[in-house]
Amino acid sequence: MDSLNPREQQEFTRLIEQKQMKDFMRLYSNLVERCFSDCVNDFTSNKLTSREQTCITRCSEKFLKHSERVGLRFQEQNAAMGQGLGR
Amino acid sequence: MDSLNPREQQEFTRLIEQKQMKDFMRLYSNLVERCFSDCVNDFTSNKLTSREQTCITRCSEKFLKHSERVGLRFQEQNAAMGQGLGR
Amino acid sequence: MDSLNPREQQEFTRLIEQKQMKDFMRLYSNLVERCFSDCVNDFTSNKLTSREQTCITRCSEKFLKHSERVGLRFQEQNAAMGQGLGR
Amino acid sequence: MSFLGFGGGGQSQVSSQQKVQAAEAELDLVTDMFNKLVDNCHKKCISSSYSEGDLNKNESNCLDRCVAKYFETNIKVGENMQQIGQNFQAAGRL
Amino acid sequence: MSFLGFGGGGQSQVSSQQKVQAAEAELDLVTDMFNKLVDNCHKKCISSSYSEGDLNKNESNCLDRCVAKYFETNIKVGENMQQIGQNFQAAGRL
Amino acid sequence: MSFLGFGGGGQSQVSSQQKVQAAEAELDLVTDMFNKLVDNCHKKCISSSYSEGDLNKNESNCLDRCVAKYFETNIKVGENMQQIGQNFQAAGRL
Repeated sequence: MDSLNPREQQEFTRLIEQKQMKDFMRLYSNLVERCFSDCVNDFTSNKLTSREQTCITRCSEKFLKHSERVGLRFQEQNAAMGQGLGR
Repeated sequence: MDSLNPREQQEFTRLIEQKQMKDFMRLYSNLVERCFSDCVNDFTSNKLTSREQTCITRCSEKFLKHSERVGLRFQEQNAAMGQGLGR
Repeated sequence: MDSLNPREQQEFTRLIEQKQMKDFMRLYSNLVERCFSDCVNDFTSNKLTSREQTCITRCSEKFLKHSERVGLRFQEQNAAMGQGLGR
Repeated sequence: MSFLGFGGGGQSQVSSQQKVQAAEAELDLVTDMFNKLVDNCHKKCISSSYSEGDLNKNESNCLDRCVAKYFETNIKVGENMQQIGQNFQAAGRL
Repeated sequence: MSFLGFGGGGQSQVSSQQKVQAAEAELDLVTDMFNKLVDNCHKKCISSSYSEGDLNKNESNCLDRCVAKYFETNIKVGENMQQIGQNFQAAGRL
Repeated sequence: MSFLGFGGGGQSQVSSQQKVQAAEAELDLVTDMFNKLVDNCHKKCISSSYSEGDLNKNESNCLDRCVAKYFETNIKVGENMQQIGQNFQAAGRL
């Protein structure tokens, strides 16, 4: 990364912002998919049951806490790895 | 979308056409994958058995009817949602 | 492909090289995912056991041999298909 | 196609490129949701025995309800994410 | 690389950009098919016990047949899609 | 973000476009690894019964170890790939 000049750095920053928007959307749609898949199994009606609603709420909360924790550990490991390799 | 000017609209239209081609290809390759996965399980020969062929034919037909129905319901829900939110 | 002129061919070649880098990275990260998923199941410690390490080594080796063989057969089938269709 | 409100007002000083990119991102989101809907409702409603090529009555009913429930789940998850709010921002970042 | 006939004749007035895009789309399709082939034949043929790093005789035979059958399935699905034809057009659209 | 050594030295005559593309490819790789990490550790550690919204003690411990082991697996696979080396080059090509 240190080999990018300011102009390239700027372009790369714009690209990262664009990717972050996509990442957020992917997170959102993955969350919907996961909680639907795990929580919704009754197709005798077209409304969520209260049991399914509770499950979806917990599933979303737990998944976000899960991602957050994995993100923190990921950063730590990445930093440790950078050091170990002498970078 | 109404905030795009004609020039932007045109670029966006070109982009949509490009994506439609990709969507079609993805549908095709997903269909192959799904029907192969569900229908082909005999690897004692390198030709499809007649039983596997029948299964693939029904699998393709059913999947396309499935996508069509889901597409119609998706449009209805999307439209209803737009109204409910006062758009 | 024969309908691309030299200029277009050159752009297409650049694009292929870019995709090959992505393909390599995808292969790598898929390999990590597959071997982790199949081999690592003990979360009472944060170090790989020797059993898990052996499994990962074999899993990587087998997957690469697998991809290589599938790649060869893929090329043969693709070539045969081109001939059968009179191209 | 605007169910998450992208492409709406409030962005007065964005460039053409950014607007087209936002519209593209929204389109990708809707396409992605549709593809996930197709996959998930296939898993929930379609038997892999393939005794016929038509959708039978049970499958058709199941699909209609599956789409409705997927949309409701989508809304519910969005509400939950707004509540969890700031925690989420941390989680969404690498 | 042209097994679905993209990049072929019949497109006399397309721009350079469109031609390169069509070639790219075709390349993506072939790459995608190859990746799916690798995944699916791994599922069908490779045991996850990993008692050795080499492919054994059974696995090798299974892989060769798996690739052949995947191609045959690809052709068969293409034929089915052409027959279903117009119905399909509706299904392929959002 | 440079754990595979992309974007490093040794490329003296590359264009701006190539450098940004290499940086983008590296970013994509890290993002992809993070997403796979989230998915795989969810599968290994999180029960789908959802009796509560918080991570419990067992889940938290499992996640910490899961991330550490995923990184170790990543390194180990990299080492294996280097050993297998030239065989790999053939396998990586269409």
